[in-house]
Amino acid sequence: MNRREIVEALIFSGSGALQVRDILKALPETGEEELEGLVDELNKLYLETGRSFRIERAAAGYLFVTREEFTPYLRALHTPARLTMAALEALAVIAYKGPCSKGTIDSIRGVDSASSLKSLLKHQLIDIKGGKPLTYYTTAKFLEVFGLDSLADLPDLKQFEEVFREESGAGAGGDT
Amino acid sequence: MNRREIVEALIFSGSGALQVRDILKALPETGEEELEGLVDELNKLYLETGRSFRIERAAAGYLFVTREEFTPYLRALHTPARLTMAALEALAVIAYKGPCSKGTIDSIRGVDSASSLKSLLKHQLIDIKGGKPLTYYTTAKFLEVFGLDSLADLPDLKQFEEVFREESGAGAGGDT
Amino acid sequence: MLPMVNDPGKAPFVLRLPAFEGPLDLLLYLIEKNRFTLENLEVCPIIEQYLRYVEQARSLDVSLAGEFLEMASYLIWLKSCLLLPSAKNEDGGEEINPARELKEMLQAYRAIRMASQDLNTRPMLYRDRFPKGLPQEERDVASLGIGALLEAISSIRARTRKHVLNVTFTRFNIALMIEKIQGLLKLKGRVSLLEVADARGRTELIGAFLAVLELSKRSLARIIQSRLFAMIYITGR
Repeated sequence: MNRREIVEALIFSGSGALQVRDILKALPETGEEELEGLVDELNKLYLETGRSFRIERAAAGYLFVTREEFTPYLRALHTPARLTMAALEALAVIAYKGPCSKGTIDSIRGVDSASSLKSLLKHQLIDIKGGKPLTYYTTAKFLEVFGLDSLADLPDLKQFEEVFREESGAGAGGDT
Repeated sequence: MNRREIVEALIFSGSGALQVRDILKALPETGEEELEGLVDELNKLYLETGRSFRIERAAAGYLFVTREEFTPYLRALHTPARLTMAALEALAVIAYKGPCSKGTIDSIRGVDSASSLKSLLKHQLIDIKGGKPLTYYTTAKFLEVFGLDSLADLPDLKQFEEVFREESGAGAGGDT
Repeated sequence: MLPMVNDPGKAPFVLRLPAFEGPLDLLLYLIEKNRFTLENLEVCPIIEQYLRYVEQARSLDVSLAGEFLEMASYLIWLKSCLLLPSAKNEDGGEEINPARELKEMLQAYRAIRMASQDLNTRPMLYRDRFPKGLPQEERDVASLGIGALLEAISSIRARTRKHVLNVTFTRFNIALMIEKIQGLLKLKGRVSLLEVADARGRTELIGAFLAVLELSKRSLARIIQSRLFAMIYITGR
């Protein structure tokens, strides 16, 4: 198998920019300069065969991007809203606690939730209620996204123990 | 710009399998069969130019995946998913029986499935529906991971029972 | 390369017991080993063997999941049904037939087991090949379900089990720890750092250590350590 194509597969399957050192780790006996040459070859090949993407160098690594000419068509595709795990945590706290302040959310999560709240607001999964302090609550869109009729449809936390109970309590089951 | 390359760019920029209907929405005046033809052309081109990936149909859409030959090299980069046989059994129950409770899964398997369910949830192969009891169902990601277009693509469970009966029939003669 | 395949092979049974997915798996293994099929199944010898194996496993101190024992008691009940004349229906009627219930259970399980083996033979993403990577590790809102919320809660719990203690002991509750040490000193005159922390964990130990430093700074206690890495003792002044 060609080394050039292995480099392609590595960058292709990586999430985010794949670090040069990670590529070199997966491909011993390849130097950084050689790697650069292989990426150049790939990009030349993509250009020649009219591919809609190329490999770009960014943040000490490589990643695939689509060529600018195609951007108008990609806009037609609704870009899906994305949430980080941190935002999901904040959302879970608000859904289960009901309207609550940033202070409450922060203390339950043990970390600052400012950017998570911002992202949840942007995606209209939560909204703000005035007052001192401000409180956050889940919206109708939240219910829609999670397929719930009302917050009462959320499984109660006791039910959820059937799967997420503490590891130490999982003694009886013979199933790992 | 070539329509084929627009299709490529669309699928390329999607996260997970891009639904056929989303592609067609972004490319009016294209029919489903035509789309299939364009994807075939792209795959042929990838094969001819030695690309390390191809487009695959799954979960009522299309997604890019790496070719199997490259997997050994990619394992260095990704920790491969490991599902235990127990988790696969629980997954099979949920896929075949449709949304079902932990009680149903446990009684069919004859063992507690808590840790299997936890691992399947973590891999996003199943999700939970609220209610009493909670029920579990397979996700679109399940279809993606196993390369199924829909649950209807699974072999008939009866077929497995039949195999058993046939064996039984054959066995009965020799044994008495 | 398939870590999940469970093939009941030739190795001695005792060693393989933990490899069975559950009692139904073990029963199917015994049935195959005896060259029975579900159609011509003779229940009694299988019950005998099952009970013998469970007994062996217990005598060898192999830890056995509760389900194996539950099945054992069910099989004992089943056997007694079969031995009782009343359970037999002369004209082949089908009303009470515990043996058939067992067969159906095994048949349903075996079909699922075959289905899971079928899943396992399919080329799987993240195992046999990989999807195109995403720009970031984030979840698509459209793909979210309740499972994601519950997982988020579980992740908060896993993390805060440590963090809460950290916050309580090192930042806010040093004052409490100081009080506790002073109480212990009054009671005993001399305590070890481990006693102060109740030997509960690193975070408590750090909290206790900070409290002791604070006491020493305020000239309320003396710290004694005989040599490097030796146990630290605290005495009153």
